[in-house]
Parts: sequence; C-alpha cells; structure tokens
Amino acid sequence: MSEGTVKQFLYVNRKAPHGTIYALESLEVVLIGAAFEQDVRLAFMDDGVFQILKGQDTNGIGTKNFAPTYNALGDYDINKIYVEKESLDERGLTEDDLMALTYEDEDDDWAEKSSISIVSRTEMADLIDSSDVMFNF
Amino acid sequence: MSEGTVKQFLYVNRKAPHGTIYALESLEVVLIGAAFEQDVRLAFMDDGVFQILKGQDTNGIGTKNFAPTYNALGDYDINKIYVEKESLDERGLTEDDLMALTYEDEDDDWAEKSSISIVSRTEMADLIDSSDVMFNF
Amino acid sequence: MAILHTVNKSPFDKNSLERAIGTAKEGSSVLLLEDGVYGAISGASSSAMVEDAMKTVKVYALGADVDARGIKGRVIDGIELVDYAAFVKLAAEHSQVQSWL
Amino acid sequence: MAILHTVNKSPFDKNSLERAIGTAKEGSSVLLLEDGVYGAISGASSSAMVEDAMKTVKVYALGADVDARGIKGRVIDGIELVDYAAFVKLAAEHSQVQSWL
Amino acid sequence: MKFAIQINEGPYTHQATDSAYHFAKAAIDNGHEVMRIFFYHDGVNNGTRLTTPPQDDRHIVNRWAELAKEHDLDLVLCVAAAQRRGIADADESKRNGKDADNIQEGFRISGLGQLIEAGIQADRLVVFGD
Amino acid sequence: MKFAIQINEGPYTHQATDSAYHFAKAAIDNGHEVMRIFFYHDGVNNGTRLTTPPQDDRHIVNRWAELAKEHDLDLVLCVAAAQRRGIADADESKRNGKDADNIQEGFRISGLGQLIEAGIQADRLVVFGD
Repeated sequence: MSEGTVKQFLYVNRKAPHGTIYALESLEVVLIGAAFEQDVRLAFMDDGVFQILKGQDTNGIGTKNFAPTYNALGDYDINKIYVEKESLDERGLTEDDLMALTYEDEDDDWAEKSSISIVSRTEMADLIDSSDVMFNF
Repeated sequence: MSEGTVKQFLYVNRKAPHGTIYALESLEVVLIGAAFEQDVRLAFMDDGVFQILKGQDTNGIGTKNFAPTYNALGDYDINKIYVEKESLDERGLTEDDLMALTYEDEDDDWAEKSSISIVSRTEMADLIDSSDVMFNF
Repeated sequence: MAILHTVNKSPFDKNSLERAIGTAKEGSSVLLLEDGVYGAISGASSSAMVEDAMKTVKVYALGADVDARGIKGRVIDGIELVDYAAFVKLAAEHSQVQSWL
Repeated sequence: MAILHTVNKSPFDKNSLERAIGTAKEGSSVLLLEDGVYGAISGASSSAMVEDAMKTVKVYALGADVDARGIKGRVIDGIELVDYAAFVKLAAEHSQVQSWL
Repeated sequence: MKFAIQINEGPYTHQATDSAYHFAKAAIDNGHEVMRIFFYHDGVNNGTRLTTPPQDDRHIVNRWAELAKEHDLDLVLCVAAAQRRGIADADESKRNGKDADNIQEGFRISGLGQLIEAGIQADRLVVFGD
Repeated sequence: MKFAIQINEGPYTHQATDSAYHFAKAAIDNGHEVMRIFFYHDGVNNGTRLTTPPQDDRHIVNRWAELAKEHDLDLVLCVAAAQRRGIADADESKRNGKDADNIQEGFRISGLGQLIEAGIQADRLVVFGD
C-alpha cells in the first residue's frame, strides 16, 4: 500500500438485507476497511435503505441479525452516511424510521451527532462523481 | 413412480438466457423429463421469451450456445409451447422474431407444424391454473 | 381449488409481485415471503397495486420475514401474517404452488 | 473526467438501467453488458427512456453480448457496439466505473 | 399430504434455503410427508461438508443433514449441477479423476429424473429460489 | 493503467465471471496491469478444483488458473466468504478440522483487507456481479 494515500471510498448499498447476503458481507468489508484510514462514505439507496430500518428482528427466520452492527460504525470513525430521499419516499419511509446512527465528534467535546445525511438523487449523483473508488456488492 | 400417472407439467420460463444459467439448466430438465411421458407444456413469458429469439450466437462471450437445442423439442414430443403476447409486445417482438419451433404430427401424415402458440396474459393464467405441477427455475 | 402464488422479491427491485398479481385469478392467494414482504408495506409506491389486488385475491405475508425486516407496524390492513406451519397449510389447501422466482 | 456506469441487468426485469440513467450526469457514459444489453433494443417499452438519456449521456453496448442474445439488428441507432478491449479503454478513459449490480 | 421441495440457491447467499428448511420442518411437524428435497442450480452447494460458518451463525449444511437423519429425508443433489459447481461424492470424484470429494453425509447425488419423479409422485412441488 | 477486478458470483450460474475473464484478458492484452482479482460472495466458488463441466463447455476454473499462471495474476478468495461456502485450502481445512480441501492451484485465500488494498492501489476497481 502506498503510504499516505487517502482515497474517497464510497460503499454503494442498494440491496435489501436478509433475502440475500450482500448487505451483511458488504458491512464486513466496511468494518475491515475502517482500519485503512481512507475517507469513507456509505450510500444507501433503492432497497439498500431497508438495511438501516429500525426494529429488525431475525429470530423467526433464524439468520444472523446484523442490523445492530450498523450502530458500531460511529466507533470505527465511519460517520458519513448518505441516504437517498427519493428511495425513502418511494417506500413510504422517513428519516425517523431509520436507526439513529451516531458518532462522537472529537472536535466538539465528543458531542454525539447523527451520522446520517438525507440527500437528493442529484446529490447522490454528485457523491458518486466525487468518489475515487466505488464498492458495489 | 406410480404406473400410469399422467400429470399436466408446466415449465415456466421467465428468465433471460446467457446472463444466468437458469434457462440452460431448465432446458436440461425438460429434455430429461420428456422420457417420463407426462403431458408437458412450456410457457415463455417476461424475459423468458428471449430464450427462443432467432439468431443467438454466443461465440463472442465464449459460453455454450444452447439455443439450437430448443429445435430438438419437437423430436422429444414436446410441442405445446406457449408464448405470452404481452411479454413480446413489451419487448418490441413478434412471433416472426422467434425460432420456428416445429414438430411432425403423427396423426396428420407427419406434417410439420408449429409448436408455438401465442397466448394472452389471461390465457397464460388459465394455463397455470390448469396445470398439476409447475416447474420454476 | 385455486393456486397459491408465492413472491420472494421486493416490488421496488423486480417485477415478480406485479407479475404474480397480474396472473392470480379471482379466489387464488398470494403469499409474500423473504424480500417479497416489502410488498406488504403501506404508504409505498407499490401499495395501491396490492390493495387493489386484495379486492379479488387473498394476500398473506410470512410473519417471520416481516419481523426480520422491521416492517410489522407498516403492513397493509387486511394482509394476514402467517407462520411456516400456516404456509404449509396454505400450500396443502390450494391446488398448486406457483413460485414467481 | 466522468464516470462509466455499467448495467448488466435487463430493464424489463430490474430497475438497474433506470437507476444508472437517473444518476449518470451529463457527459458520463453508460455501458450495457450481459443481460443489460436488452436495454439497447429499439421499439421496446424501455427504448424511450434510453433514447432520452442519449441526449446527454453516451450509451455503449458490448457487441459479444448483443450477438449472444440475437438482437444485433434491433439496437437503437446511436448506441455504439464495443468489444472487450474497448470496454477496458472506456474504463481507463473514465474517472471511475460504477457497476449497478 | 406428500410434499416435494426444490431448492435453486446456495446456502447463506440467498434466503431460499432457509425458507425451504423452515417449510420442510413445519410440514413434517404437522404430519405431512416430505418425500424428497431436490437441490438444483447453486442449490447443490448446500451439500458440501467443507463449510465453516461463523460461530454465531446457523450451520445450514449440518442443519439439513440433521433434519434428514431425524426424519429419514431424501436429500438429492443434481449430478449435472453438482459437476459444474464442484460438488462430488467419492464415486463422482473417482470417475472425474479428482483427488478429493466434498459431499456431506446425508446427501446423495443423482440425476434430474429424481426431480421429474418428485413432480409426478408428490401432491405439491414447492420451489425456493432467487 | 493498474486495474483491480472484483467478482461477486460463482462460475456458470452467472455470466459475471465470464465477463470478468474477458475484461481481464483484454486489459492484459492491451498492456494494462491487472494487480489483483478478488473473489467475494459466491465468487469464491470460482476457486474449487472439483468442478467437471460438460466436455463441450468452457472450464471456468482452469481458465482462471491458466490466465494467472501465464501472467502471474493474484487470484484472491476472501476467507470469510470461502468459509461460509466450503472453499478451503490445506491450511484452512486443517484449522477448521476438515478432512479434505478443494482449492484450485493458482488461487490463494486471504482476508478482506486485500480488497481494500486493491481499492487503494489500483487506478480502477471494476466489479462484476449479479
């Protein structure tokens, strides 16, 4: 790895959780990737917004419930999470329906702040355009 | 196998060929199944209609071209092939764009006849309703 | 007897639900499971289609899949939540099962 | 430099093409491959969307995939057919590649 | 009632195999017969004994094998699909000149005729896939 | 230019791995560097030596191995994905108490860090999947 290289990473999350493993295995990449000190952003759009919906409980289907793991992202210094408004609208969802993903801001006396920004489809396009690497799963 | 049981089999083909293996492996089931002397019908709808489009040539992608195998269905006494009109329309296709799948009618001096019937979505629903077993891939 | 149509895909991602509903005859049933349960959400772009279908077709959703996805409070009124045993019962009581994969 | 968006799904089955087109900014490119090349068909329900996008975005389709599917004679005028070497060249010439899986 | 089940997808990647498991178990628990479970396409990947899922996750392969042992189920991997995907028993391995096999005990490899036969004999064929 | 390639799907089932192969070959043939091919999700199934495709079909696994040998490519199977799906080398097999392994020579098993590293080092990361 070239020392000191910092790239704009964008993880593009477009798939629903549970029905397939892509969301879970994508989250595993994000967690491992946190150690590499890149500029990391997560984008949730289309059915990907369902990944961070509140109140998921997989007991009945017997699979691993990885939803709580998103809460740990703030501790990994991953706090730039972009959720597309149009995708929420289409599914009848609002920001209040999403998990309250937060981080502690070390530049502001460790105040707890929201990691989530709701963005338009146009802003999402800008985000993709300004990224150095896009991870798609 | 219970001797003498004859069921109405319906193979439901809804997926495009080549991008995934479902169409090819589904065709393998149809060919093996022909030996079991059931009343076999094939339904092509949605992207499944692309499976029997004329002129497919997989040389460039290096995969097995199984399209010609559909021509052999008549020899296996599989001659009830139903293609949904609405699916053709949506894709800008007509019956003329499909492979000429035929069989020789033993009750009519081995005259060569078309195996393909173009049916409406409503007729397709009737076909599903009147089947004893649906194979989906 | 009528057909039990099963749908395991999100209506926002694929056309399976639309297709199942368009083919399900009056008196038949549609069971949503796996990511298909997202089709049970009210107030979404897919809801009107489902509510309209419910005039002629009975719609069920697998409760375990609804819970997994955190959408229990959002399910359209009139969609019946079932467990795996009830899924088996539905499969047995209908003439056949058509899986819209 | 602009993004190369790749789409490998049929527009009749999934929303990937619609999504790629909706996100592709003016001056960027869309490459159709695998089942994505069905989006290159003229006279289909998807064609107007693609033709409209072609006013601001360059659309390519992988020739080998077009041939495999037997749709060479149906490709919308103005969609450029490319081989794998040209796909590599496009990937190199654009700033990044976004795969709409 | 006599059920047959077809599974088109591999373990973990798609929920299909989980749904099929819960369906099969519920059918048995409610007095029905599950005469065969046929694994097709990537479904054959349910039958490898080399999986090692994370400790806190379900072990899908072992779960099938245990259910089969308990209720004498017929778990069939399609031979053609298995060859394409690298699932082999000792015979297949030998026949194809391989130096190892990976099938899980409790599964057997057989032909597509087993699926057709299931379609004929069962009262209901229920398919789980992608 | 330096390319990295990510493959998310298994052989034969999805065309993704074929497209990736043709892309990798074209990149090399046109003087580019392919610094790593990372197999994730079901992509790890590209790395089993137990596949026996029909005689008249391409042998996807061997094709990768040959391309890698010819051009000294780095074919990496993600360890976590491989464990879930039953792809193991001798070390993994031993560590997990298995009696066999199935990795094809020319592939290696490693961690997700290899994908991140590829994202950092490569000029372009191109993903092929479902």
